Amino acid sequence: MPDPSKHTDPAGPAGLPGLAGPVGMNVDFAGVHLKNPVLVASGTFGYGSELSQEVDLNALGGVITKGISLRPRPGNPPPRIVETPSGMLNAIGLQNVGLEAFLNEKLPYLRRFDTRVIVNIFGESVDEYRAVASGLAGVAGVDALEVNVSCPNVKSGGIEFGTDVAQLKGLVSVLKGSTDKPLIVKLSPNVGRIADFARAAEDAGADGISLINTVIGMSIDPRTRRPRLANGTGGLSGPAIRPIAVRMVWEAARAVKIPVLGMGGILTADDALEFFLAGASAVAVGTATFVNPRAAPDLVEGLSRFVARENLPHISRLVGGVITGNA
Amino acid sequence: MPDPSKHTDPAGPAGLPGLAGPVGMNVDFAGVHLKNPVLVASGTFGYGSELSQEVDLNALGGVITKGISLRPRPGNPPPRIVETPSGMLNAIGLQNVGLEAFLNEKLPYLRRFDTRVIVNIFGESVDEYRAVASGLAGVAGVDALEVNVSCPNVKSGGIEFGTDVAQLKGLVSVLKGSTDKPLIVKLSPNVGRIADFARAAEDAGADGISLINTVIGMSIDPRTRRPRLANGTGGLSGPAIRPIAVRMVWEAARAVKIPVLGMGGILTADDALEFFLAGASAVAVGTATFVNPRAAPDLVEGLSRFVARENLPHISRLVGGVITGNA
Amino acid sequence: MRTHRAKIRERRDRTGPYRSLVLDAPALAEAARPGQFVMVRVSETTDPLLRRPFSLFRADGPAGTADILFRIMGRGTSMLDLLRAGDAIDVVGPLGRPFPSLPGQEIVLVGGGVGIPPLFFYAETLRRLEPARTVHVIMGGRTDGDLVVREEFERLGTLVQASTDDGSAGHAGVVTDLLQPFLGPARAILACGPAPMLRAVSEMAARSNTPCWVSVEERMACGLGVCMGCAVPVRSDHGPSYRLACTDGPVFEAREVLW
Amino acid sequence: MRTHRAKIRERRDRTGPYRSLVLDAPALAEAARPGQFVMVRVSETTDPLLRRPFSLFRADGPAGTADILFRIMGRGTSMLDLLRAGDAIDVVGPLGRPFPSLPGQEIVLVGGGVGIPPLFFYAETLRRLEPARTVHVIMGGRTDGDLVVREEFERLGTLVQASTDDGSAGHAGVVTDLLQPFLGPARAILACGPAPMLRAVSEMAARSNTPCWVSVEERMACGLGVCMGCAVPVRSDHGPSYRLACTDGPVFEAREVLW
Ligand SMILES: Cc1cc2nc3c(=O)[nH]c(=O)nc-3n(C[C@H](O)[C@H](O)[C@H](O)COP(=O)(O)OP(=O)(O)OC[C@H]3O[C@@H](n4cnc5c(N)ncnc54)[C@H](O)[C@@H]3O)c2cc1C
Ligand SMILES: Cc1cc2nc3c(=O)[nH]c(=O)nc-3n(C[C@H](O)[C@H](O)[C@H](O)COP(=O)(O)OP(=O)(O)OC[C@H]3O[C@@H](n4cnc5c(N)ncnc54)[C@H](O)[C@@H]3O)c2cc1C
Ligand SMILES: Cc1cc2nc3c(=O)[nH]c(=O)nc-3n(C[C@H](O)[C@H](O)[C@H](O)COP(=O)(O)O)c2cc1C
Ligand SMILES: Cc1cc2nc3c(=O)[nH]c(=O)nc-3n(C[C@H](O)[C@H](O)[C@H](O)COP(=O)(O)O)c2cc1C
Ligand code: FES
Ligand code: FES
Repeated sequence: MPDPSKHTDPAGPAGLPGLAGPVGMNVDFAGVHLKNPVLVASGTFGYGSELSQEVDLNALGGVITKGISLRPRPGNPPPRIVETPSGMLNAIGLQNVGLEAFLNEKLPYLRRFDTRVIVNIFGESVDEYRAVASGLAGVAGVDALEVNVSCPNVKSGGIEFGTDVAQLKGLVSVLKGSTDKPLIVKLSPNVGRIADFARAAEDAGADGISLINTVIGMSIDPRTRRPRLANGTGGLSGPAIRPIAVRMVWEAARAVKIPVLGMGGILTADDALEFFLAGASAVAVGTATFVNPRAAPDLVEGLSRFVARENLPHISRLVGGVITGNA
Repeated sequence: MPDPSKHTDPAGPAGLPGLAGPVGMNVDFAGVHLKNPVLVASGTFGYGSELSQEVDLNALGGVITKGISLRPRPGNPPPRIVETPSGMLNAIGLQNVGLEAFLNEKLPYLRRFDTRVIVNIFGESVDEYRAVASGLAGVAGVDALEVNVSCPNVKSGGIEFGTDVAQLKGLVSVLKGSTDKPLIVKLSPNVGRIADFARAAEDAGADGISLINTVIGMSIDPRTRRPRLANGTGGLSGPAIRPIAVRMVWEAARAVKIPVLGMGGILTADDALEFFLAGASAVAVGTATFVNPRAAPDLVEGLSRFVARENLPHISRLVGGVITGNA
Repeated sequence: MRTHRAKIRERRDRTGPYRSLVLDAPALAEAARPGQFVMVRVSETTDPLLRRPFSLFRADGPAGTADILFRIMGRGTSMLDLLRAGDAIDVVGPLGRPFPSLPGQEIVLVGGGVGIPPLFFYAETLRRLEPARTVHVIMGGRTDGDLVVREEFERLGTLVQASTDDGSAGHAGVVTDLLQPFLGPARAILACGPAPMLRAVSEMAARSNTPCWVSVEERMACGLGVCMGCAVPVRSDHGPSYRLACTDGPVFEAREVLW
Repeated sequence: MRTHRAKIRERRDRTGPYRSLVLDAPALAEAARPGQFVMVRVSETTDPLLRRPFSLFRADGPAGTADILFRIMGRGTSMLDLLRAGDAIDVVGPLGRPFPSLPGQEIVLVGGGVGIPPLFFYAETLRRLEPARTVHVIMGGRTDGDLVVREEFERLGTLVQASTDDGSAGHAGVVTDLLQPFLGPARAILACGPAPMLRAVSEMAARSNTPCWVSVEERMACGLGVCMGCAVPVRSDHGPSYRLACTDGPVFEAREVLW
């Protein structure tokens, strides 16, 4: 059973200036005070400015940026996306502006809002990860780092950091020493036992974990006989993977004491509630934003309504509350 | 690249009495001559007699039975199924009539048809698996065994045979010594690197592999706060998982020389073609039968039409034919 | 072959959230027996993926029509509600075991909400075959809109009593409040409705030695006996076990079912 | 706010598999510029999941209407084809950068199939602002049904030439066969259609120093610049790189694009 005390601090953050959210929705996640437990997932909300006409960032618990690497990356050739039943595959190839341009051109915009900024980072070697983390250390306006470990370790033969417990531990330990920011480790679902990876992240010093990243998939066009993505394989996201995500959040949350950020196919408040009950202290909206640009703020409203309707003193009361067995 | 010679024998089986299928569709799979490469997946077609009004079994390459254990099993309490986006979760709990009743009451019916019968087997210990395999050894009308390894090894702490390379190898070696039938090992998708498990099965003597079994998932009802399945978690099947299945078939087929039976979310001929191109020599139809009871025979027709339209000498020409890179 | 592409001949708004459809499906209409059901595909896409089970509400062999009556519950039934006369739907059936034919006995039909349609089919069929047989109907629901096809039952000449939770029509309470006078070995109960209702009816029947059959609802993936998804806990010679709602049922002898 | 719930005011069958919809969407109609597009949700379920991009085909600010014209291609467009006047759809837009306004020059619009609608919007807008400007239209398709809105272009007073692959209407061949007489620095080409056509047009424009803009089609998940799915390979100061069709485009200077 998850330790409820780790998930939130109902009394605390409501008192912080500028962080008052709707009653009972504020959450302390891995040392980051969120006005509500709804974030937007990395890679599905750009750098935060693109949807300014549709989404008031002040309404969100936080924004997780597109993954940032040390240098800019051009990404993969098109086609980069293909629709699948109730989901989509993407092979963006981690296109991003690079650390420097992020700090100079993207972060200042995000800092104008009363929301938390979590920077998603990645690299192709431990050194590159460390360089990005160091480059963000002490930077005002960056509230936490989310480490995307679904990236092949080029130096050690291309095995993903996130699919090897030892590599994951090593990476997280190094990063923990390179930053003053809370460290959220984003787990890959492409593993056998997710609990092992959750524990490895915790043991190595992670302040929180997030999951799930996309599930590796492939789609082939029988007419051209080619993969529908130029890259061959891609990452599956969207409602199709929600049952997998809920199960993994449930398994991971029971294995660790650090808080869990749940995501994977969330469209509506009902979907998000599955993640809270499974043990997530906060949730992120990903692919849903493509379908409904206002998916994240709509989710905040939907969850507030649920909390009110069920007369819950605080949304944290749901965390890990799934009733299994015949209780 | 898969070895095309392993996948089929275009000249051979067409000459066998009673096995002539539509031109260019017959396949030699792991030593089993199939009149066409379309089977029905274990657990989705009962024991073969239930759909006699809708499906002429003579039209199918083969029938894979519901998983059989040594003794009858009652299965899990309801609810056992729940719909998810483009998929479903099931937790049937491997309900089955047991080996003896299968031999006496179910097999005789199947033997009346000109189709191949593959018996799906499982157990909770190596001994139990062996007992089922031995009980089927030499039985006329049983053309091959498919080993469901997604079953916890009760004796060794409940880890699934199919998610631990060493356990998988051990199990397959033992079974190889207990039966004269071709052995098809059905891989679990709930692992990190599927290629490792494919190779382990091959090394231990498997004649073929089949994949994917269902992906573990969970669904929670926010109103009751209980899992929607009485069992808590269940297996995800249907179109939602197809991109995962195609990717895993592609990875597994490149790793082994033995043939691959592909399944996971196949509804139509276009879906099945993805599996052939990814490296499968034959395919199985699962959840689709629930949506369209005639899904399997319709698939045979759809594939025949494709082979004819594309002027292919034989469907095996597609196997592993996905073009990756810029060729 | 139990798969049919059926044209909708007529669509009707019933009370409250209830709708009925008359389907052009001669083979289905010919074969259908009261208590059997059909699996209806509500969408041609993969979401929702699975078919939905509905009891047959009527069947007219000579006319070649089979009817269903449904309540708008969730996504699937909302999509069905969009269909209009002239549209075609994909139906599998008839499936499952029908209610028993019970020669001679007075029949007591006990139904709640979406459990009412198969009882109407039973009553109508019996009226045609044996116009003189006494048929009692006890129907219940949350509110008066749930007393669907009450008038049709009355027009058939059955003796109808009704209850509603909110007292908006009939007795304020539940159907079992009305059942007592109809118990006894000379009558036979056929019941269909929510599980708590069926359990209560079964218990009253058992105590009073009234023969009783219930039609149960369980989540179904295939409706055909191949997925083993629709397990119903039952008493058997070797202790508790499961039977399949779709092929062993949906109609079971009440004393067989473990509630 | 670029999200709109738009009522369909009118639906029209066009030639062959083409259809058009007039949408009640005042804010969209007011903001729309030729070359921009909308993302349309074709289903309320999760299959198909993603919105589909369609160019704006017309917009009438005062009337509060915006139109799209589409070809039935696959599942999404087949679902759109089921909609009727009175139904409402969920639309995001206007999105992307419009075609440039090109004061003074003779305009040459080159379009193929589903590339024609945004060119019509351009021509209509220009006619309103500058009735005297010379506008040439070269349209192509596989067969005569693909020469959609040809008559509307003629009614606008533009000078239309057409080609079809099968020779069923106009010149038997491709649009570039007709383009030669219209090249040169004094004119400007705006092109929209399949990639091979755009590449050929771009090359002819480059060789002849004709200013040229192309509107490209790329698979889009969001249309909003947040998924980075719609990469278009372009020349840049630091060598080849990618720009986003949805926010940097869909209209690009032809010489920028790497085919
Ligand atoms: C043998 C049988 C006969 C039935 N006959 C009728 C009938 O004649 N008329 C009628 O209106 N309904 C009938 N039902 C119930 C009907 O199948 C469900 O109401 C329907 O499937 C709901 O679909 P949905 O997509 O609208 O709801 P969903 O969105 O899937 O679910 C909405 C609600 O319906 C419940 N539900 C969903 N599926 C089932 C199911 N298979 N069984 C029971 N509850 C379910 C869920 O628990 C949920 O509360 C019958 C069910 C069975 C098993
Ligand atoms: C900026 C832009 C503007 C467009 N404007 C129009 C327009 O005005 N009228 C019109 O009819 N079509 C237009 N299209 C193309 C239109 O988006 C596709 O035809 C549509 O998405 C197909 O959806 P579907 O579900 O019917 O097809 P699917 O079943 O998804 O696919 C069927 C076929 O369409 C192709 N296709 C699917 N999506 C796209 C896409 N995003 N871009 C290109 N090809 C695609 C596929 O390769 C496939 O061959 C435009 C596309 C873009 C990117
Ligand atoms: C187009 C796209 C781009 C993504 N880019 C990143 C990324 O840069 N870093 C990362 O950690 N996750 C990335 N993700 C994964 C999402 O953050 C999220 O974990 C995943 O999509 C599951 O959630 P969803 O189903 O709600 O989309 C991306 C997902 C999509 C669809
Ligand atoms: C209801 C149900 C029961 C199943 N039972 C078994 C089983 O007994 N043994 C087994 O190996 N696989 C079983 N499976 C897995 C299927 O054979 C198949 O591997 C899986 O469903 C993926 O294919 P699909 O998406 O086409 O259904 C079952 C699947 C379903 C849906
Ligand atoms: S619903 Fe599949 S066996 Fe009953
Ligand atoms: S479609 Fe998402 S960035 Fe262009």
